[in-house]
Amino acid sequence: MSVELSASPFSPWQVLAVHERRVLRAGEYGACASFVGSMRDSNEGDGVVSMELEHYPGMTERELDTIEREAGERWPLLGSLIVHRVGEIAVGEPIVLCACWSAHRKASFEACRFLMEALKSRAPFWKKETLASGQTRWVERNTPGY
Amino acid sequence: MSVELSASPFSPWQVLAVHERRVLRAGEYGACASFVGSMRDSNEGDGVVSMELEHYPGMTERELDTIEREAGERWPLLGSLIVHRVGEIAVGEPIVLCACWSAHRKASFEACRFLMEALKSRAPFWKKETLASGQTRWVERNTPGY
Amino acid sequence: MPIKVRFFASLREQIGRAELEMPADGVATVGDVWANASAGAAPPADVLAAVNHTTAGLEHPVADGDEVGFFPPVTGG
Amino acid sequence: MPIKVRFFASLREQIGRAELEMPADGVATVGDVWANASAGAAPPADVLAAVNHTTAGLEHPVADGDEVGFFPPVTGG
Repeated sequence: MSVELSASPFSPWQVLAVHERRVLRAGEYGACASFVGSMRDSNEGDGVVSMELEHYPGMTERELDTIEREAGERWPLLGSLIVHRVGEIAVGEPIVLCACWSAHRKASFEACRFLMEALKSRAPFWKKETLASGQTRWVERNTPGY
Repeated sequence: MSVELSASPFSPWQVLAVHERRVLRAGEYGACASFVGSMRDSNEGDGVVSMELEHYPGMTERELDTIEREAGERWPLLGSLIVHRVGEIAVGEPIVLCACWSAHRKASFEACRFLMEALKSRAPFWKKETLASGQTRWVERNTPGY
Repeated sequence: MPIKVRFFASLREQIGRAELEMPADGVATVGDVWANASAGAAPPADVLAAVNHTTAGLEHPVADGDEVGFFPPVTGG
Repeated sequence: MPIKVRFFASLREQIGRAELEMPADGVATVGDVWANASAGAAPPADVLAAVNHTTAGLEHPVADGDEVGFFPPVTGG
């Protein structure tokens, strides 16, 4: 289990490769489901050039830890990982990475999706977009996950 | 859309990084769900030391193409990828990689899981395990996916 | 020790400050903290709160030294 | 052109050969191909078949030059 907030850009595929090699035991897990959320260049019909991701230091880490622990209680996971950007984010950059390892695919698929939905509904993060027009606005709601 | 059969080991995270950089447009996709299936060192209570993955040349590629096209018709995908090993596989090595990119997470999660379930139920692959005892056996059935 | 109050995101901008402190005297719940901090203005319908980094409703009790956070619906991920 | 018949995995091992060819005369369906290739033995209950790389049932018609594959349930991924 691992939760990380990153104030600078991260490479999700590299993080996954390193985490898997360092923390998981090859031959034990048969399944890894992962999700990467990245910053799009448009939202609700407007061009977006950058984003500020605000969080609640202390509470955010605590909530992510709780969400990850809940996933580990509900599914037989061999490992899991959450990385989330904070601060200023450029178009195309990864925002969030979730991954779950398990013996068989069902648990990893379901737990990975659970992590993302729980994170998006419960973890204290807030997005403020800077539009192509120069205007800024707070993102008011998430896209539905189901 | 991309389907590949690989007769030698592949690094899923590197494949994802390269494919994303070469084929996808950063800023267009906001979501990438992926799944990696790897070879475990035990199955149904027995130690397994290696596996032979047989396929039906021609038909396997065709079925994977069909499955990927179906996913693209059912969900608004910006890209997808299937890589599957064939031949002799060692413990810990990746067997299959599926990934789907989309604007929002729902489509990528659902399409990625669809690819895996369709592949496991329809694509002509057969696993023959070599056990720690030296005995070989054909895998008779898949673990349930739902 | 006073109660520490923090505001985040659009709520912070609306209120015009990120944090403040208030004495715990006469402040029994999260709702009291809000009323005290906002000079009696009603909280937004969708406001969320946390006491010591754990989500809490407006009826949740508060005590000396607690940290109370107020924020709008979350939009991460 | 004859019909090309291929067997895979455990079925190939049971039958003891990977492929064979048969004349199309008197062979109308996938089921006929099986009967012809197996000297009349009934197909396993869970056998799968494909005609020209597309999944097909035992009633599926076959013609000169077709490739017919027989195999057990798939177990990839």
